[in-house]
Amino acid sequence: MSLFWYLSVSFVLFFCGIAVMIARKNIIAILLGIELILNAAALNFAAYTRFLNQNLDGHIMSLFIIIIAAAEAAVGLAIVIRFYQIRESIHIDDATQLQH
Amino acid sequence: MSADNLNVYMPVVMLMFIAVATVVLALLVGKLIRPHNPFDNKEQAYECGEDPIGIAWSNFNVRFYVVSLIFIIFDVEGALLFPVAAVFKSFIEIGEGSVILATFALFILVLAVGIVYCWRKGDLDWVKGFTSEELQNLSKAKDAQ
Amino acid sequence: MFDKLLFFSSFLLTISGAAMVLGSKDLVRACIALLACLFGVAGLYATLNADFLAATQLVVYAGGVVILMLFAIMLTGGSNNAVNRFGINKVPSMGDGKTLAFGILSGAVATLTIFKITKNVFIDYNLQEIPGYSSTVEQIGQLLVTNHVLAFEISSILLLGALIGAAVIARPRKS
Amino acid sequence: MNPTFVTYLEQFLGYPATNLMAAVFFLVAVSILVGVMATIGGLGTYAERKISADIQARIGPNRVGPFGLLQMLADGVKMILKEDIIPSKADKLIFILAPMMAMFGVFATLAVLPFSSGLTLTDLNIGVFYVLGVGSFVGVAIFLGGYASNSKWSMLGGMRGASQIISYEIPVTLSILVAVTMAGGLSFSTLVEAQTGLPHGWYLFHNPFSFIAFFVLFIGALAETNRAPFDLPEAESELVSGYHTEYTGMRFGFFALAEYVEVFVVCGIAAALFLGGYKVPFDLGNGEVLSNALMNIPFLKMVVPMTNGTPIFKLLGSGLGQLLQLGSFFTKTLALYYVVIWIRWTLPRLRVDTLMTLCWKYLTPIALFNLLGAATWMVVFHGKSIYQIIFESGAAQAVGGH
Repeated sequence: MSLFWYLSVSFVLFFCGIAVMIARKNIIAILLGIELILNAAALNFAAYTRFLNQNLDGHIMSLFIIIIAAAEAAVGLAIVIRFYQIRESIHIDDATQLQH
Repeated sequence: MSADNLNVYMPVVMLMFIAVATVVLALLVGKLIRPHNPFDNKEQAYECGEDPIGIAWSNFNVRFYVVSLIFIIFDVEGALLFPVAAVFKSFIEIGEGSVILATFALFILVLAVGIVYCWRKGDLDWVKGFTSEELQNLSKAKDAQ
Repeated sequence: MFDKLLFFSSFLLTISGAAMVLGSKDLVRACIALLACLFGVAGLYATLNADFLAATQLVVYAGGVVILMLFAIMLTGGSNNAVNRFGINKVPSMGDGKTLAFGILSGAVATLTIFKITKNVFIDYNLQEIPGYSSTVEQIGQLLVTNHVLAFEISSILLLGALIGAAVIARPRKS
Repeated sequence: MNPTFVTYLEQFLGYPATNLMAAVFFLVAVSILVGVMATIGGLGTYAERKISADIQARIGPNRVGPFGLLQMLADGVKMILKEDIIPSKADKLIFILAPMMAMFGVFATLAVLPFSSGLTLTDLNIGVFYVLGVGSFVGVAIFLGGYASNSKWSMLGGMRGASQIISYEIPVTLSILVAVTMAGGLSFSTLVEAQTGLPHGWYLFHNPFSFIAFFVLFIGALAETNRAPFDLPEAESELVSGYHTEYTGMRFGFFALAEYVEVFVVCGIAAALFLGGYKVPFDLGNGEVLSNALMNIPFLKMVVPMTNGTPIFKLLGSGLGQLLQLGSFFTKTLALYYVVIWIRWTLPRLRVDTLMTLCWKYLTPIALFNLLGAATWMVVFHGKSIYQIIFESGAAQAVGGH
């Protein structure tokens, strides 16, 4: 398997992520899209490590991307839940005010 | 060659496949011999004999979320600690034990601060205890009745 | 032979999972599609000899993020279309044809832009497969406590910040 | 390259197996293993009923087959013959998917379980971590099973089950980290080979911290497999039957089978990490000791011509060694399995708030500081166990005194 295949998977993931982020009106669905984009980036790092250089710095990068994705999901969903407690909605168009 | 290396995943893939195939096969074989006689009352969700009211997909306690939130942070911590723990012994053998212990301990202690914070703020309590004021108010309300 | 099988099954799982996240009408099903997609990515990591990353992917996503998302979906009203007191759909539609078309268009533009930038990488480089390494766990562990020790320690502070911040935001309040 | 079941066979073949041969070997081994595991799962239900009967001074199943041993087959046939009901309001796709996912998560963990030094299907570098990763599918499956039924009981059971499983994963992970810190590797062969056959070299008795870690791991494993006293997701007195209230027939059967196999798997992991796993006392499992002993028996020497007889002895000794290792592993695992069932019929069920208190206020802090303590012990005593410190350094002093 050549690098091309891995990069093509990564492109598809990135494309789906961007499309989900823009097409959805539901905040949780948008967070799903962000997870896809972060995965595309992490996969790219691992693929470049395999094909371009032997040292594992790329894997460390992917590891930290996964960690940041988890932290992002935790804080993002906490904000969604708080927003739901205030407005009883998770429609992105309802999030128009910075304070309530 | 990488192809040889990947052979170690062969049983993993086979087990995953067989586990799913067993379920599908058993259900397909069962379909040939088991009775099939559905009617409305049978297909209702069980609610102690009453007709179900509303749907079950409704709001739940935020406690579930807070618990899973603390979980995911510690899960990620575990994922980061595993490779460090795996090299712990070899670092001791080359005489760098105190260095890696300091790294290890700092990482754990920083996260221990997190759990202490959540403990103090009551996020670890499943049922928030009542304060003495609230208890008094409750008993007053009871007396008024 | 087996490496190709592993690669293409993971490839199909990833691509179809991502497409289902994009196309699904139901939020919980989109979440399961995300799980399938991330599992496929873990398989791809395995074909890249990144065994530790594959397992981390499973531990963090399958065990953590997806459960967190499912909990968040249940806490924000499930996946029914009940209307709240403001007359707004509690769980809004997953987007209609218009937003979907716009999303796909802008996604294509963004992806192609990046494709254009990174094109040189796999045209100019003389790519050959580097022989696989035996174990990445020890090497990653060694890197984490030597070259990347600052990142390792700071990530604990990041996690602490995320824990405290999210706990403060999501904490149930007495009204 | 990691040792697998096929590399073990290659030693006897004398030449490396091709990919196709490896696939065939693996397929046979995997099929046998799945069959054995399904039987163990079935026998688990039988053992549960027999032991509970014993504890409550009853007889238990005794009608089908000798001692009621075929009861599990009768149960299986009954489950296949039962009508399969899917509630009309359920989410049908997820309803069908949930038991599959539970089976998937549990059976995939079998790939790295170290039955013996040769019969480990594949000894991945990431062994324990892989088990944690794949095992977390069970939590998702339980949540989805509860969600898809669209019944209030199921939903509550599913939410409780998922939050309980993920909560107790933290103490379990931290306790596994104690063993990893002491052995210096994640693969099961590293973890098991670092211990000895006799109890003084087990990680259970390595230092005080690992002693505590084993019990934290065991309690956490009970909760992760939803066994009593932590069987809140299926608490019949308050939640009807929990997340599988709406499941009938074989679909329920798969949830139950997955649970029993998972209990076996976590007992096996606890045995491998802290009780010496497949190690046999006096290094008998190695095979060389046994084959040397066999070669010295004069009777056999006469029967088998010595010229081409040596490989046979080697094969015989190795095979016997593997059998001893299997026996050692299964003895320890089944002993833990018995304790799990014993606990179920002894202790009352916890309340949901006490459950969370136990996990977050007791087990997690204990496990965290346990891990720190074990790491400090490793650095201060250079990885020596209590036994080594007391006896071997004492012996060295005695020698030095003379």
